Amino acid sequence: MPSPSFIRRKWITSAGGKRVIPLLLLASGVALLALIPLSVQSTYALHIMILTFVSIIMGSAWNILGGYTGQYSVGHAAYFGVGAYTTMILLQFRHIAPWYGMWAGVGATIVTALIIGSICFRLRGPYFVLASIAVAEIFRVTALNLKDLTNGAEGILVTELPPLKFGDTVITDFTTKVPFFYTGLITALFVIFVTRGVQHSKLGYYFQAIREDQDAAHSLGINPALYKNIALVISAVFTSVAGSLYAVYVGFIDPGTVFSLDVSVQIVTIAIIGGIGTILGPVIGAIVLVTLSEALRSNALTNALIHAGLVNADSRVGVFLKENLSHAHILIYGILVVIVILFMPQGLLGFARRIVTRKRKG
Amino acid sequence: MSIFVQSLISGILIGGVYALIGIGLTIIFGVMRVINFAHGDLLMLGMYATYFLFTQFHIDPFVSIVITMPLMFLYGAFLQRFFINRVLDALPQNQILLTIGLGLIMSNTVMLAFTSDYKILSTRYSSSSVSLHGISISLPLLVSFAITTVITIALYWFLLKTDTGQAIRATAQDREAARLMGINVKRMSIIAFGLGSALAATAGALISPTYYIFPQVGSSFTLKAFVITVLGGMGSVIGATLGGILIGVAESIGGVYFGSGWKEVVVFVLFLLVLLFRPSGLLGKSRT
Amino acid sequence: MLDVRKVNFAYGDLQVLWDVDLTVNEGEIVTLVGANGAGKSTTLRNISRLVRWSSGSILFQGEDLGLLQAHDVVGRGIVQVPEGRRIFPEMTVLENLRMGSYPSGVRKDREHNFERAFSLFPRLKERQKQLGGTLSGGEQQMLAIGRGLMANPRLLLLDEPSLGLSPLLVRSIFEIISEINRQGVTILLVEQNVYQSLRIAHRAYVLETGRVVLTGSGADLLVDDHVRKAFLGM
Amino acid sequence: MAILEIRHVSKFFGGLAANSDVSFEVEEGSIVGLIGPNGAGKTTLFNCITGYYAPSKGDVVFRGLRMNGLQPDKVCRLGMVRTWQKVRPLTNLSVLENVMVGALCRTNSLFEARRMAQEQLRVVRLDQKGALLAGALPIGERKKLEVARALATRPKLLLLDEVMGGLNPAESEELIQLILEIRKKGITQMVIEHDMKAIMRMSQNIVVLNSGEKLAEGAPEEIVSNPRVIEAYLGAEV
Amino acid sequence: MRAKSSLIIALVLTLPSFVFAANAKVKIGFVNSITGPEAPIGESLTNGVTLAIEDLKKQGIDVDLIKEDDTGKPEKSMAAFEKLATSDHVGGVVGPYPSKCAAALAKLAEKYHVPIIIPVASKDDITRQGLQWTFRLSATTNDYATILLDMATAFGKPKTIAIINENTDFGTSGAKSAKEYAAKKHLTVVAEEAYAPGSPDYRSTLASIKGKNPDLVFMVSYVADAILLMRQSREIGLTPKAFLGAGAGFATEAFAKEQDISNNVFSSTQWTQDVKWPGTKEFAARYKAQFGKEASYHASTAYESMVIMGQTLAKAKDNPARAKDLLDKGSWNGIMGVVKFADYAGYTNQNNHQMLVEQIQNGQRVTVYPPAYVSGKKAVYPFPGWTK
Repeated sequence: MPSPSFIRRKWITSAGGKRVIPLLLLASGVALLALIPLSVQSTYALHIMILTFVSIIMGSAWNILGGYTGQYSVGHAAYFGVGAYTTMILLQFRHIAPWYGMWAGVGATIVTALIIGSICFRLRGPYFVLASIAVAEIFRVTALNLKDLTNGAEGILVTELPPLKFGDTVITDFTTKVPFFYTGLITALFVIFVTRGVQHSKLGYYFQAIREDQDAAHSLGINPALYKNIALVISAVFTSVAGSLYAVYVGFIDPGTVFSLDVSVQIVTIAIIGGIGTILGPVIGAIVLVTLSEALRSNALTNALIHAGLVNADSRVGVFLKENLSHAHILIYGILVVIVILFMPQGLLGFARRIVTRKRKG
Repeated sequence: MSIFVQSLISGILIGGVYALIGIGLTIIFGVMRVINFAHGDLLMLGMYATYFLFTQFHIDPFVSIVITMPLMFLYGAFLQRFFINRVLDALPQNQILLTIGLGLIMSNTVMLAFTSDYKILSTRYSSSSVSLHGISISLPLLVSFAITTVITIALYWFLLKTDTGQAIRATAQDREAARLMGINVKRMSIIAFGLGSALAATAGALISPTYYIFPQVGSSFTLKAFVITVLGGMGSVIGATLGGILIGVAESIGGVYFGSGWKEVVVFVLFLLVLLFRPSGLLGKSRT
Repeated sequence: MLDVRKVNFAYGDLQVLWDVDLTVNEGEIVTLVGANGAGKSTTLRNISRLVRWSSGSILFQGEDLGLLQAHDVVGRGIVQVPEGRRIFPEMTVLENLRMGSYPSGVRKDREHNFERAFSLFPRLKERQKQLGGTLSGGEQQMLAIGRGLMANPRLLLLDEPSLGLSPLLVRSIFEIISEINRQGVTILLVEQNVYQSLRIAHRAYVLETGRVVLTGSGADLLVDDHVRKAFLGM
Repeated sequence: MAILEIRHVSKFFGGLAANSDVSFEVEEGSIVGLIGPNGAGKTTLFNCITGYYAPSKGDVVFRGLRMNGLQPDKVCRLGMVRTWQKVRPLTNLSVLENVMVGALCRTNSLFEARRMAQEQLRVVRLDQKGALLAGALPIGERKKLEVARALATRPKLLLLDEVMGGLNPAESEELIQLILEIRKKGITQMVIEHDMKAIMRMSQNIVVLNSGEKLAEGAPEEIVSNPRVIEAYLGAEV
Repeated sequence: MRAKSSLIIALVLTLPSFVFAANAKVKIGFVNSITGPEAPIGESLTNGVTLAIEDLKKQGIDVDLIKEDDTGKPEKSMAAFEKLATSDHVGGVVGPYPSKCAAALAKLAEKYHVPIIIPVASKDDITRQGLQWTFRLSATTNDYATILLDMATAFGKPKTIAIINENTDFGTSGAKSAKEYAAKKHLTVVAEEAYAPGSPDYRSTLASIKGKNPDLVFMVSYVADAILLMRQSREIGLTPKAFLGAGAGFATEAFAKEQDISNNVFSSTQWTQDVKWPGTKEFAARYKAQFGKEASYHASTAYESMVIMGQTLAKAKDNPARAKDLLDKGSWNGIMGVVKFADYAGYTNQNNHQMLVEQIQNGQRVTVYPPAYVSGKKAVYPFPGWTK
């Protein structure tokens, strides 16, 4: 009997088929993005975009392990945190600039990932999920308790970033958001291209074969343990870079902000809401989630209503919306997540694709 | 030595409550194969129900269980009927995200209704204790342990002796064979989730006289419930009972000998070790 | 009693049954024979409503089973003993039997049905406290049949009851099937043990790749060349 | 010359013997049929041979190499590949990609793998369907896909587990022809099959398992007239 | 934006400045933890700010208050500040509560030249970075510990101390300060326990502390765990000479109400209801009437911060740069006593706030230290033991 799930999972893309027009679109899109800091004056908008880039990196990184290889880790906070902490510890206590420290973070993450992989990949299904959570929690509690190394719960606050120099020329001193914008943009694009590269390589086929059927893959000469670990390392490295970027940008980390289950869940949410196993899914997920949660947080809805003159700011409705929507934004967020899962199990991208195909057919 | 005994006893007593949380999760997992990330939030709802009944109607927290339990059973049944049942065949990560979303909805709804203030439920006996040979035992904890024991025994009786209870176990062991016995497995799922919710809520009610209540209280219990369930073997009720007590004791003793900060590490390392060397849990049968 | 008319069924896009027609009359033993994958089990699964056919109809005593759910079908008196026994491994023999009489209509006869199961399979009585998963294959098969009888079936669907049993056990299983039939239970049997099943069957259907290709009395088919060819390649 | 030797292989699960003391040899270039009633231990034996289980006792020797304990991926790289009784297509990959995954066992170049895959698809006559998702194929074509995917790993020995199960006579016939073609290419095959007609036509040697033990071995004509085989397969005439 | 604001500065400077013009309109951002784990305390801050807005209105200052939730996360806090500074163009910002958020915003304030008054985030480092646009009203974490030990050594001659703290920023740094200061005061630290908040059972920890028989038990924790710790201390019969609570949870009404366990516990605090600072009593009464609970120091600091920001911006005509100068130079005397943002001991723009110690006496929170602020009732020391 064929697994009935295949009908539902068709949306997960498989490799193949190069198209020129999307590439052109992509190139012009990237060019436009790169021009943003020159034209957009609002640093608020830049801030949101930087956070979006970090989210894209996180979601795409998870996607390589979760989406392509089918290993649903809910413990990616471990890698995010290891990256963030290594960078910040080196910066704060050893005065090593973050663009070097980041690589140390990557190194530490690779070691971490291999250890975690050797433990967790012995398990499958729900056991793997729970083990990944447990590992991340161990990291969080350890970071809390290793006060000498991590400064414990007090966290690490970085007040000044050394300028990035090439020889004696200062390239940027990181006083504005623009360098962070470009760093984020370039890294995000890099992750997307790596994902694309992986998808169109032997590695990608092997990952997907493991996702589809580990035993069948094994019989075709694929060593599942090896390739799962490769996927994990790639995924963890990018997550670690996202962590470093976040830490340097925000300037403060503590175990609760970088190692918590919330971070892991957030990472998974980005990928799933967007659509896993696709290059663009996590990108869409990140854009939608960051924008949406910021819009909800800042009560953009009420402001828009007031601005449009539909609701008077001082009327009872206006006051009610102002007071309550700001309290309810996580509630609304939760409701949206539930709606997406129930009605768009393939994520936004999958949903959009289905509508397009349906239209074409109809 | 007396510190050891003290920790052991308080560990066992608190472990009883943990056991209830774990049993609830294990029943849900056993029947549905869904990891319920909203389990702690169900517990939180139980706490608020207890708090509400206590402050509004002056019903003793331990007595209010008779109201909270059936209420939360119905709530859990509702969740299963309208939400969880829809994703039973879905990808596991979607199931997880759904329960996470439901948890967010629960905790934030409660926050809107009750504000995010810490609520303290103070009864006459909240801080009283009995002393035995220099070992002090919290009275409310003792009572809650007794109630836990009664509920657990009642639950065993239900699962082992009644038709519905056996049908739930049958559904957990072989869903299709259960259908062939004329068991309505959808209804069993609803009962199982209701039961899981009711047990989580009861655990919430039982610790509310000695604990505190706020909308986000659930998350740490969700994690704890995972550990307990895996430790005992996912789907094994006896395992969850033992797992709960084991975690209670491990935390308590770990707190003394490794320091309070590291006791969580002790628990999670224990958890990983079990996952690695006995992934089916201490008492779980290995499943293929 | 049971009327399967032009039933088509597909798993996803894979069609397994093609216009299957078969009837079972009250008091009969009817056997379905055919190669693996011919659609025998799938036919039973449709009758039990574990799955739903895409076209055609299945009537039981005039009632359209398509309107019922699996658990209702059991309440009507159609009980399937599934392939591979599907014993609840972590329940005792007694509990497994009890589950057999889960439908509310048959609980009152539980004691009587225990007696019937134990008299057919004295072995089960000895083992009643033992966990289902620890029984031997033969015992599990007995338990599966015993469990099926607990629901006062009027039509018993048996899916490969002799699978994996030693020849001696196979013989006694078939004897017991005949005995159950003598007690008034109609039986629809799926078997790969062609000789034995045809021997006890009143009538039989031969399925090939989801189609009924041959039908007749058990005795006739037993000597039918086609059957011999189909299953031994002679 | 024997390409595969099964020497006194036993496999226990708990106390239960799924295979006990099975021994036989597979001649290079031949087709060996493995038959027996359900639950006789045929698939378990396949699993022991291809590395999914380590035999509890005895040895599996492939081209002079003791294979016990080698993981399936190593076994595949050494030139022994199996198909599955219940087909296991990589459902969300295309037909071509499924076969490419097999071919990637022998090459790192996607281009080369694609070429090899197309070649194998032509062999099983699925070359027109390469772009379809594997999950969308009907059962007969899925079986062929599985064979193509296995062939793409360039095996010396191909183990086919009930490759004709659930097929209609025309489809079975097609597969029989396919298996005979494969033999012509010098690839040894071991086939689990219920369709006796097919087994008789294809095999040079037949091994019969019953209750985990080897019941008989021999040429097709011998097997079909062996009373013990008739008893095991059709049920004893008491 | 910078060009625009310098234009405004020019305008302001050339025009004769009407200080306190009738119905001055000012725009203030308020970054607070409305949701998330810090929400319970965020609520106190919101309430304090609500009262401040009312009072400012009475003074003829119309505040266009823009509330932003930071959910207790630094990056959200930053987003809120970016929005306030660049799209809402506020004159100044009050908040946020968690130290990690405050630390992040302090840097942004510097970047955008928008003054921020931090009411009660207590991490020392925040005002130790030489930042010119960040002002802090409350005393720092360090002070929570020192005032208590000062008091304990003034009242008696304790020799040993046990430190219990929750494993959070506030808890860890509070414990660190206590340890350092204990050494100065020649107290031996016999036990140090950092626990993860939210565990229902601290009995084993407390039992092992009891075994060491310390004179002082110093605790840092929020309200829920404060009650839990004291309940379980009572259960196991831990009886030191004094229970010292470093603010937060111990200085709350909820804790005080638990008379069985809260009686005679000391707590350091930024503010008490009976302290002789102008307007304290009225504020406390109004707060209680309006919100149905007692005001905490979180509420009073938020209130005072908002009042200061409102008045300053009114004077500065909603001009951030001018407001910053006014904050630098100004001095206020309200419910938090005299407030002056000064540079001292490595701090920049830090109000050298006088910490207080309150003791809970039969459910009442009474100011008992320093002597100058005592309003009547005397401290009970040593701890007389548990009531049965």
